[in-house]
Amino acid sequence: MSYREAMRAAMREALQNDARVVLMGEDVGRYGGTYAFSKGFLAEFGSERILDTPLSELGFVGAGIGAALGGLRPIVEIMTVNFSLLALDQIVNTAALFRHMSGGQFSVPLVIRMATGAGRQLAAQHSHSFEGLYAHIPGIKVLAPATVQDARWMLAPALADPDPVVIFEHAGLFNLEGEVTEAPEWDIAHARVRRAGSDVALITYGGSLPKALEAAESLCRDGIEAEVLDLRVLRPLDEETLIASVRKCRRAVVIDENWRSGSLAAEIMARIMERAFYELDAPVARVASEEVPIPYPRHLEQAALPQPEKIIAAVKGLYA
Amino acid sequence: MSYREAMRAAMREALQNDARVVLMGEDVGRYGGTYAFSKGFLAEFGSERILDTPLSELGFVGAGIGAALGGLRPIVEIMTVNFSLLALDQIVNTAALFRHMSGGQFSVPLVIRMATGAGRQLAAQHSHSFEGLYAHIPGIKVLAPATVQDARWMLAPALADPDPVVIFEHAGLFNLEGEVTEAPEWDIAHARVRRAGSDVALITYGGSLPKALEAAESLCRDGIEAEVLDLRVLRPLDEETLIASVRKCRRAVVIDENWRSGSLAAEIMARIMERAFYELDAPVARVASEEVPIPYPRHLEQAALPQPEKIIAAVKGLYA
Amino acid sequence: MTIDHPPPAPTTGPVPWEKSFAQKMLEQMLRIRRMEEKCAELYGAGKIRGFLHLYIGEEAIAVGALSCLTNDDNVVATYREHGQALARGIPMRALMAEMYGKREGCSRGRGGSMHLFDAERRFFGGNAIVAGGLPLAVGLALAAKRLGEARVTAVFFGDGAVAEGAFHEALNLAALWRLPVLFCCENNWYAMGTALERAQAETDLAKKASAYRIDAVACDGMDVVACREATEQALARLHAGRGPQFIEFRTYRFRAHSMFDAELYRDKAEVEAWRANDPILTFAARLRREDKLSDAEWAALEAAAEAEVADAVAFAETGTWEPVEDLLKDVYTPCHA
Amino acid sequence: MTIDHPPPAPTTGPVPWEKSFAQKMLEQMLRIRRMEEKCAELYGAGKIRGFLHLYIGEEAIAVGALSCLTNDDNVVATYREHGQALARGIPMRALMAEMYGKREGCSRGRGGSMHLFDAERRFFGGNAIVAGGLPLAVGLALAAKRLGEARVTAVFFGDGAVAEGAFHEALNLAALWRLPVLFCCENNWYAMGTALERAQAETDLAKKASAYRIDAVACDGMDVVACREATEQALARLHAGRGPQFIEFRTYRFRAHSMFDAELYRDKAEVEAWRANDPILTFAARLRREDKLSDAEWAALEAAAEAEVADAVAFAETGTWEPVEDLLKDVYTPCHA
Ligand SMILES: Cc1ncc(C[n+]2csc(CCOP(=O)(O)OP(=O)(O)O)c2C)c(N)n1
Ligand SMILES: Cc1ncc(C[n+]2csc(CCOP(=O)(O)OP(=O)(O)O)c2C)c(N)n1
Ligand SMILES: [Mg+2]
Ligand SMILES: [Mg+2]
Repeated sequence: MSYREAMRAAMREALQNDARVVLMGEDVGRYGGTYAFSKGFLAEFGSERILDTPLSELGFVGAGIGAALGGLRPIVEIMTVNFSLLALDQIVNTAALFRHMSGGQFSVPLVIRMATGAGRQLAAQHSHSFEGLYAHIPGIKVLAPATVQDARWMLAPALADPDPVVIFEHAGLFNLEGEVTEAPEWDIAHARVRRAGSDVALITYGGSLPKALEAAESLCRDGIEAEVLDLRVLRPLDEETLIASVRKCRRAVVIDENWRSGSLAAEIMARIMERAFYELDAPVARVASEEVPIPYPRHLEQAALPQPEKIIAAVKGLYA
Repeated sequence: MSYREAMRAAMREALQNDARVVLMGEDVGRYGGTYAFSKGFLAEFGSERILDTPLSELGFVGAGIGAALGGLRPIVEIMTVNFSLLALDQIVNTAALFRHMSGGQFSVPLVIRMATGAGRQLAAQHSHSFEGLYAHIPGIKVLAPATVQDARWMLAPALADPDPVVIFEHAGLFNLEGEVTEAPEWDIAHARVRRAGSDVALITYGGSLPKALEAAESLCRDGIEAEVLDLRVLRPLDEETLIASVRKCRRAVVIDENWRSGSLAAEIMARIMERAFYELDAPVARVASEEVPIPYPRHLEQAALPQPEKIIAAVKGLYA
Repeated sequence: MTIDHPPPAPTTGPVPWEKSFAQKMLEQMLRIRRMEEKCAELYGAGKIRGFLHLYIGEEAIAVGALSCLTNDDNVVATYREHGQALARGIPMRALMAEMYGKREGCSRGRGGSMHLFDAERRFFGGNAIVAGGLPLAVGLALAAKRLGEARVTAVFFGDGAVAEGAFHEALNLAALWRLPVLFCCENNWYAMGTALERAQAETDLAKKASAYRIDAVACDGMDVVACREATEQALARLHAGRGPQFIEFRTYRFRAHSMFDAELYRDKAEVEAWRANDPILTFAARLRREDKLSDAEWAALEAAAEAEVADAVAFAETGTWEPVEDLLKDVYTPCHA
Repeated sequence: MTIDHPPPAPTTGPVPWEKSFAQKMLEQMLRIRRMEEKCAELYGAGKIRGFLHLYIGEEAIAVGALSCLTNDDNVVATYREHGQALARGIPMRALMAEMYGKREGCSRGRGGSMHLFDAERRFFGGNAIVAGGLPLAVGLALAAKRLGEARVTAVFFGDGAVAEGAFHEALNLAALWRLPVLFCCENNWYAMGTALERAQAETDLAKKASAYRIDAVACDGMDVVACREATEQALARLHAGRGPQFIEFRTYRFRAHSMFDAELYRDKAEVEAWRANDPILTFAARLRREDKLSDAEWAALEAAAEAEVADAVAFAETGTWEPVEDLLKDVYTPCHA
C-alpha cells in the first residue's frame, strides 16, 4: 500500500468508527483533497462530515479548535505547511494555551494535518519545513509519520489524544510503498530504530528518513554500520531512545530538512550535548537545508536539501 | 538615559534625518505608543509620518513591506511579539523571500520592531519569546538590543540595511538606565563581550543579559570568573565571537528566555558542538524557560523563567 | 464644543419588566460595577497584577445579552470579560481569587484577569488576542449544529476586532454554514487609543456585518432594556433559521483602556457626556420613576453588592498559592484525567 | 441541464477602438494564449516543473486592464500571472527562460512560473500565497502617495482570495487611507475545486468590496473591451480623488487549476459553455464583422505569435543553469550592490 493509501485508510477508519470525527480544510471535499487523500470521502460520508472550507486558514483552524472544544473530533487539514503560518496564531495562542490558561478545565482534542517539505520544484513559497518551529510550542504534540506503517497507524492515537496534535506529512513520501500491519504496532510517544547499527547514529524524521536509510546502505558497503533512528514524535521528544542510540554508537549525525540555523536538528544536538557529551567520540554533525529560500531549478533545489551523499560525507567527517 | 528614551531618541533621529522614514503600527500616534516610545511624535512629525493602523497585523506588516519596496523606509511596530504570529506569513513568505524569489531584483528595506518577553504577569497569551523562531528564517536579520546603548544605536544601521530587520525589545528592559555614547560604537553584525572572564562563558541576549550579569557578579564572589557574551545579533549569528569566548573559557552556559526545546539556546549549543567540541571541559548547559505557557501568578511566572540562581546553579553544575 | 462620539440621549421610556426582574438586572450591573471598582483599588495596592481591563460603563451589555441565554449556551469573551463572567454566573469569589492568581480562582490562578474560564458554565474565556475568540465561537457553533444540540454560542468582541482578518473569516464561515452564533460587538468607539473612524473605512459596524449576509442591528448599549431586547430578537431570528446574528452594542468605557493609559486620545468632555448616560444610574432612575425601586431597595442592593465584594476579597486573600512544584501542570492533559 | 455558473452571452456589439489598437489587444491575448499552450506542452515534456497555473480563458482581463496603465504604475499579481507578465511587457524570452529555471529568466530562474518579477517594469510578482499580494499592493500605494508619485498600484487576485483575512485588512487599509490601489478581482468562480458559493456567504464580490466604502463594479471579464473600459473608468474615479477602486472581472479558466487536477468539481458542460465565449475568438469575430481584421491579418498575428513562442523556447533551451556554487546568492543584498 502507498503512503497516500495508508493515510486514506486511516482517515476512513476514523470517520467510520467515530461519528464525532469530521474532516475539514480547503478542497478536502469536491476536489478530493489536494493530494487525493480524501477522494470519494464526500460521497461516502456526506457534507456534514467532510467540510470544504473557504481560503481562511486562520478562521477554519480556529473553528476546528472550537469544534473540538464543542465535542467533535476534527481533523483539520491545512493544505501545506506553507499556509499554516496564517493559522499559527490560533494554533499557538488558542489551541496550545487553552488548557493551561483555563487551569486545566478544557482540553482541545484536535488533529491538524499538513503536507510539508520541498523537492518538487515548487520554489520559495511552497517548499517550507517548519517542524522545528511547531515542536517548540508547549501544549501541542507533533508527529512526523515517515513510513507507510506510521501513515496508517498514527492518526487513530492522535485522534484519541485529548490534546492538539499536529501531523506533518512529507509530500515526497506520498507515493512511497510499504507494508502495513493489521493492527497498530507502535504508540505515538516513541522514536524507533529503523535500521540497527553500532558505528554511527543517523537521527532523522519525516521526508529525510529514506535518505538516511539510503546513506546507511552505502556506508555499510564501506564497512560503517549506521543505526537509523526515526524520531517519529517531534514533541515531546523521546529523549531516552535518542540518547540510547547515541550512547551505543558514540557518533551521530542529525538529518533535518529544516533550514540549518534553529532547525530541529539543533535541539537534538543540544539534547545530546546535555545527556551524552562524555560518551561521544566526535562532535555530532548535522545535515540540514542550506540557509536559502528553496530555489526553483532542480539542481539548485537538490543542492539546498539534505542528500544521501551529504550524509555520507558528514559521517565520514566524524572519522577524520 | 533609559532604554525607552534611547529608543525614542533613535526613532526621532531617524525620522528627522530621512524623510522616507515612517513609523506605523497600532497606537503609535494618538496614544503615544503602547509603551510611550513615540509619545509626541504625531505632533512633531505629523500623520503622514506617524501612522496609526487598525488592528490588522497581517495587513499593516504587509503594507510596510510594500511601502519599503515602494521607496519608503518604514519602521513597523508590532505591539508585541505575541501578536506577530498573525503577521508571520507576510514576514516569512513575502519580506524574507522577496529578494530571493525575484532573483535579486528587489530588496525590502524594512524594520520591524516588537516588544518581547515575560516577567510582568501578563499570562500565557502575552508573555511569548519567539526570537529563536524568527532567527530561523533566511532573508531577514534579527537584532536584540539588550543595553541602553544598543537601544540608542541599533536602529540607524537597521534602517540603513537593505534587507528586512526584525528588532526584539524586551519589555523588562524599558526602564533600564544606562550610558549612551554620542556616536555609534558598534555595528549590527557582531556579538559583544559585556563582562570579560575566563572560567565560563555565559552566552545570552535581550532580557536575559541583566540576569546573566547578576549571576556573573555572584559567581565572582565564589571565585568563578564568568565571561558574559551578549549575542546582540541573532541572525546571522556572530559565530566567531561566540566560539572565541567558548574556546577561551572551555565551559559555557546559554541563557535564553525561549522555551527550552527548540530555543535559540539549542542553536548556540549546536554551533559549539560543531566548532568547539574538543575544547570543552564540560558539556554546555542551558538555562531557558520551562516548557509551560507562562502562568499569571508571580511565583509561578518567575519559576518558569531564567533566573540568576538558575544560572549560578547551572555554572556550578559544570564543575560537578 | 463638539464631541467626536456623542452619546445617545439617556433612555427615559418605561421599563417593560416586572419589578423583581428589573431589580435583578440592576443588581447584576451593580455587582459588576462594584467588583471592578474594587479591582482597580486592588490593582493600585499591588494585589492584582498584569493587565486589568475594566468594563465600567459597559455593564448593560453583558447583563442584558446574557440574561437571554440558557445554561446550555456557550459564551466566548475577550480580556475585558469581568462583566460577562459575573453575569454568566461565575461566583465573584472565584473571579476575585483568579485575579489574585490564587488556586481557588476560576482558572486555578493560571489565567488572571484576562483569562477567566468556567467549563461548568460553558464560559470559554477570557481570550486576549483581539478577535481570537471569533473563530473559536464559530467552531463551538459548528459542533453544536453537527451534534444536534440546540445551544447558541454568543461571542463578545470590541470595535477594534472588526478590522482583524479573523473577524472576516469568522463571519464568512458562520454565515456560509448558517451556524448558531450570536456576534456581540461592543462598540465603545476606541481600540486602545484608536478611534473607530481612524480604524475603519466603514464605521457603521452593523452595516459592515450585513455584507456577510448576516442579520445585523445596532442597539443602545447603555440601556439594559435595549440590550436585552436586541438580543431576544436576534435569538428569535436565529432560532427561526435565519442563521447567525450580529448586534452592535454602542457603548463607552468610562475608564482607561487598561491600567497603563494616559488617555491622550480622547476628550474629557466626551467621557463626561457618556458618564451622564451611566447604564446603572439611568436604569435606576427609570425604575424609581416607575416605582419599581425604592430608596431602601437601592440601599439594600448597594449593601449586598458591597458585602459580596468584601466577601470575595476576603476569599481571595485567604486563598492559596499553587505550589511551585506544580509549575508544569496542565500543559497537557494527564493520561488518566 | 443547468449550469452552476452560466456565462454571459458573448458580446457582439461594436468595438469602440481603431483597427490598429484593436488588433494590438487581440495580438496580446493571442501571445498569452499561444505561450501558455506551449507551456502546457513543455510541462508534459518535463521542461517546466513545479506548479503551472494557466490563464487560458482569462486573457481579456490582463490585456484590457494593463492596457490602461502607464510604465510608472505598479503591478502585483498571483501565481497565475503569465498573462499579466506578458501584457506588462516582460519579454516572452525572459518568461520562458524563467519557467525553465534558467539564469536568463526574468527572476534569474530562482522563481519559476509562480514567481515572475521585473523591477524595470515595476512588476512585483508572482505571489503564490493566496491574497498575499494585497497588503503588499497597499504598501506600494502608500509609498507612492507619501512620496508624491502619481503611480497607481494594480493588484490581481482570484475569487478565492476574497475569503482570506488579508483581503479584509488590505481593503480596509486602502479605503481608510484613500490609497491609489486598483483591486482587480479575477472571479473565475472557483478556488481550486471550491466554487464561489461554497466559499462566500455573499457571492456578489463587488458588493462585498463596496462594504469597505470602495467604489466597486463588476464587468464581463471575457470581453477585452469591457475590461478596458471598466479599468479606464475606475482609474478616472481614482484620479478624481475617490480613493481605491475595485473591479470584479467575471471570467472562467478553461483549463484545470494546475497541472494536477482531475476537475471533479465542475461540469464539462459548464466548461464548454464558457469556452463558447472564448475572449480571443469572440473578439476576433467582432473585429472581422467590423472589417477590422482580415483573414490575412489574423493569419499574420497567429504566425507572429507562434514565431515568438518558438523563439522564446529556443532562447530558454539555450539558456544556462546558474552554477551550484551560487546557491546562497540573493538571500541578502550584497553590501556593495
Ligand atoms: C491581535 C492583537 N493585537 C493587539 C493587541 C493589543 N490590544 C489589546 S486590547 C486592544 C484594543 C482592542 O480594542 P477593542 O477591540 O475595541 O476592544 P476594547 O478594548 O475597546 O473593549 C489592543 C490593541 C491584542 N491583544 N491582540
Ligand atoms: C494561503 C494559501 N492557501 C492555499 C493555497 C493553495 N492554493 C493555491 S491557488 C488556490 C486557489 C485560489 O483560488 P482563486 O483565488 O480563486 O484564484 P484562481 O486560482 O482561481 O486564479 C489555492 C487554494 C495558497 N497558495 N495559499
Ligand atoms: Mg473598543
Ligand atoms: Mg478562482
